Amino acid sequence: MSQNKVKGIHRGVSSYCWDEQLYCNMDLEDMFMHMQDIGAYGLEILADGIVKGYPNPSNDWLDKWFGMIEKYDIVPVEYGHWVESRMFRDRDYTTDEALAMLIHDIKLASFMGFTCMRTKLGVCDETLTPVPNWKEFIKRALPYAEKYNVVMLPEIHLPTKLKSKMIDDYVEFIDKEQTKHFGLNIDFGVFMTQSADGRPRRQGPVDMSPSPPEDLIPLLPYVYCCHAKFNNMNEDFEETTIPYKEVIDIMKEHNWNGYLLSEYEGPNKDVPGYATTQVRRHHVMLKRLLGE
Amino acid sequence: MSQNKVKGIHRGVSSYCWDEQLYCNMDLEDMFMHMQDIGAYGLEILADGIVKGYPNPSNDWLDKWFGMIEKYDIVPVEYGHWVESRMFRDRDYTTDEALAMLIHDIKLASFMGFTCMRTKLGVCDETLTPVPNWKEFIKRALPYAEKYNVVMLPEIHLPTKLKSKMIDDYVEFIDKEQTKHFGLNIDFGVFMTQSADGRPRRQGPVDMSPSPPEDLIPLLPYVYCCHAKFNNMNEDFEETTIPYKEVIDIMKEHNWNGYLLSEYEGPNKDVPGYATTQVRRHHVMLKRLLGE
Amino acid sequence: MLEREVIQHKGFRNIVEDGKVVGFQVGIRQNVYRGTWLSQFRFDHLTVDGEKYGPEDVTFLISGIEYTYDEMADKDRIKWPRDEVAYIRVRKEGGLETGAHTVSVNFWQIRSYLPVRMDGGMPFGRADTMTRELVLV
Amino acid sequence: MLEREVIQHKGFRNIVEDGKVVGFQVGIRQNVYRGTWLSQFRFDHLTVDGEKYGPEDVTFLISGIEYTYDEMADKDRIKWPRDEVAYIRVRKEGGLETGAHTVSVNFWQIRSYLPVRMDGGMPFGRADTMTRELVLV
Ligand SMILES: [Mn+2]
Ligand SMILES: [Mn+2]
Repeated sequence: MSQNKVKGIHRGVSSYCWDEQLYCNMDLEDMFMHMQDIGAYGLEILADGIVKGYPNPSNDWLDKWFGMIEKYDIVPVEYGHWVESRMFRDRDYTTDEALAMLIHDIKLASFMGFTCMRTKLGVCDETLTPVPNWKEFIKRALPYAEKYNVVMLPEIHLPTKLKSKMIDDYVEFIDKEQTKHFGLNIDFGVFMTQSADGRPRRQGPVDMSPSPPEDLIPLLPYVYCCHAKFNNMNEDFEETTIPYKEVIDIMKEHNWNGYLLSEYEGPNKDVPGYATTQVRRHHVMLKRLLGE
Repeated sequence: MSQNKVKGIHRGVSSYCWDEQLYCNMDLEDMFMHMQDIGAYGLEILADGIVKGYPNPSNDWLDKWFGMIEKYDIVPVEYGHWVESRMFRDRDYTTDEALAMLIHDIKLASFMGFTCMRTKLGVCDETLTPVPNWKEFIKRALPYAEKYNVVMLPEIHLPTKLKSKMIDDYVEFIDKEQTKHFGLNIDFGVFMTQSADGRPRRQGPVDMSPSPPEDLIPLLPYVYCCHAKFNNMNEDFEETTIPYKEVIDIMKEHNWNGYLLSEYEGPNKDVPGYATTQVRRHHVMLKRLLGE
Repeated sequence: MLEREVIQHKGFRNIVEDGKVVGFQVGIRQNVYRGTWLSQFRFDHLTVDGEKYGPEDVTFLISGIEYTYDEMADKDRIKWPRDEVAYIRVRKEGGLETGAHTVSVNFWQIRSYLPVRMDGGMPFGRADTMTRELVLV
Repeated sequence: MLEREVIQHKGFRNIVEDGKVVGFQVGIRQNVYRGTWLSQFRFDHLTVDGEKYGPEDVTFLISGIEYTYDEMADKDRIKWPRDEVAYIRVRKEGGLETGAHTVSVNFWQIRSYLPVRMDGGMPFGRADTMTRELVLV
C-alpha cells in the first residue's frame, strides 16, 4: 500500500461518528467491533481524543492499539490532527513552533500505522483560508512526511468551493513541490444541497452553496481519501442531503482509489444507538453504490 | 472491627443502586468516586456482576480492587451472593453442592475484605421460605465462616414480616448454635407503607403490609447490617415510602452499631444520573437523621 | 461496553466461513444484576422478521466457547458473565440480506431465590428492549 | 467514565484540609471531540446559587496538577485530555451547605481552525448542559 492508494474504492469510518458517545457509553473497541460487523475496515481517528495520553501515549496503550487493530482487521487510514496557530493569549505560534507540533504528529501517525493525515490548519478569515505561513511549515515538514511515509491532507470543507483560490493554491503548491506527501481530503459536505431536516441550506454572510460533483474530476489525482460526510440516512437507505450516486459514479469512472470514511454530522449524535444505525444505513448505501 | 460491629451507625451504599447503569455508562470506580464524594464509605457489592471473572477473579483484577479500595477509602462491608438450589433442569442442587458454592464465596468475600455476606437462599414457596435443607449447609459452613471471619446474613425482605415463623426459625438457629457467624440483614422495605408514586401498596395473593418499626427491637442483636432500601427521595430530602425517622431513632436508642447500605429500588434506574441524584438525596437525609 | 437494550446492534452480522456466508448472529446482554450459570439459562426463541428459531435451531457463543442449548444443561460452574454479550448463532445458508431486520428474543435465568412459579419465564429486561430493529450490512 | 452533561455530579463535594472545610469543587468535562492545550483554555465563570466566581477566584485541577488560570497561559504542551474531568476548585471557608445547588459554568477552547471571531466564546456543549442542579452531601 503506497500512500493508501490501494486499488479500488474502500469503505471506512471516522471515529467522529460516535464522538458524542465516546467515554460516556462507548469506547474505541466498540467502534472497531461495529466496523468489523459492517465490513468497513478503514479507520480515521481524531488523534487528540482517541489516543490515550495524546500526544505522548504510553507503550502499554500502543500495544493495546496494535492488538485491537490486528484483532478487528482495522486498516489505519487517516490520522486527524491540528496545526495550531492561535496558541497563546498574546501572540501566535511561530512557524518553528507549528512545525515542531506537526513533526511530532507525523511521527506518531506513522508509528500507529496511518498513511494519511487530515492536517487541519489554522485559518485567517471567514472562508477558512489557511494562515499565511502554511506553505513554510508544510514545505519544511515534507521531508519528514516522506521519511515517515505519510501524506498530509488539508480537509476541503464547506464553505470552501472546489473551484476556488484556496484549492488553486493547494494544487499549485503540490505541482510545484512535485510531492506525494501533501494532497487533499474532500469532505462530501461540499456537495450538500439541503439540511438534514429537508430545508434549503441557510445562507449567511458566507456563501454555502454546493460545489457541482463534476468539479471533483480535476482534483481526483490529488485526493488520497475522503470524508464521506452524511447528515441523514432515511429508512430506504438514501442519504437525503448529498448527491451520493453522482459523486461516487464520478469517482468510479475515473478509477479513483482510496478510502471513503463515513462521517456522520446529523442530529441526535448524543442519543445512544442513533449514530450506530445511521452508520449502518450509510454502509448499506455505500455497499450498493460501490457494487460490493 | 469485629464482624463489622464498629461503634455507631455508619453510612454506605450498595452497588445495586447504579446497577442499570453499570457497564453501559458507569464502572465500579465511578461508584467509589460517588461514595467518597458523599462520605458513605461502606460498600455492598453483588459479587456476581461486580467481580470480573466471578467466581474466579484474576490476581490482576484483585490488585485493582485493593488499589481502588485504598484510594477511595472504601470499607468493604457486605458481599452479596446466592446459594442456588434450582440449578439443573432435572434435579435440585444437593446439600454438598450448595455447600461447596457457599464455601467458595466465603473464601472470596473474606479475601476481598468483606465482613458480612448477604447470603441469599433458595426458596420453596411464595413467602420466600428458605429451602428445607438450609440449616444443614449453613451449619456445615459455620466453621468456614468462623475461620474466614465473616457473618452470613439472609436478607429479610418484603413480603416477609419481622414477626413471622421464618424469623423465629432464624433466631432459634442462631441461639442454638450460639454463633456470631450467622445473623440478619434487614431490608428497610419491610417498613414500606406506600409506593414510590404515592399509591398504597398493591395487595395480591401475598400480604404486603409493612412491619411496625418497633418489631425491629428484639432482632437488633442479630442484625449486622441493613439494606437502607429507598424508593423515592423528594426535593425536600424526604423518603416518601418508608418511615425512616422512626426506624433510625429506634436503632440509635438501642445503640445499634453497623452500616446502613443505601439500596435504591425506585423508578428511572435506567435514566443516566437519576440514581445518582437519588443516592445523594438519601445521604443528605441519613446524615441529618444520624446527626452527622 | 454494553448497549442499554437487551438486543445489541453491535455484533449483528452474517457469519462467513471459508469465504461463504453460512449464517448470522445476534448479540444479547443480560439486563439484570448478575450473570447466569449456564445450567440456569433458559431460552425460548429468537425471531427475525417473523421467522422463529427455537433452542434446537441455534447455538450460543459465550466468552469464546460455542454451546448448544443442551450442552449448557450440566454447566453449573460456568458463567455467562454479567458484563459480557452472548451471541446467538443461526446456521442458515446465505445468512440474512443486507438491510433492516426486526429481531425479537426471549430468554431468562432460573433464580432459586424467587418462587418456583417464576421458573417458567422472567425475561431479562423490559419488554420494549426485547425487540429491536437492526441493520445488517 | 464521563457523565453526558458538561457539569459532572461526580466530584461535587466540599474540600477538607486538616479536618476543616476550606472550599468546594465542581467537575467539568469537554463536550467536544478533542482535548484542550492549557494555553488555549478560556474560562469566564462558575456560578453557584447566583454567586459568581471568575478566573481569579478559582483554580483548576487537571490530571492531578492544580493550576491558576494565569499559570495555564503558557502551557502549550500540556493537555487537558478529552476523556478526563477537570475540577474547578474554590477556596471558601466552610464550603457549601449540605443540600441542592444550582451550578452554571462557561468555558471554551480556542480553535485555530475556526474564524478568529469565535475566540470570544464557543461553549463546550449545548447550553442546557452548562447549568445543572447538583446535590452536595
Ligand atoms: Mn469532515
Ligand atoms: Mn435489599
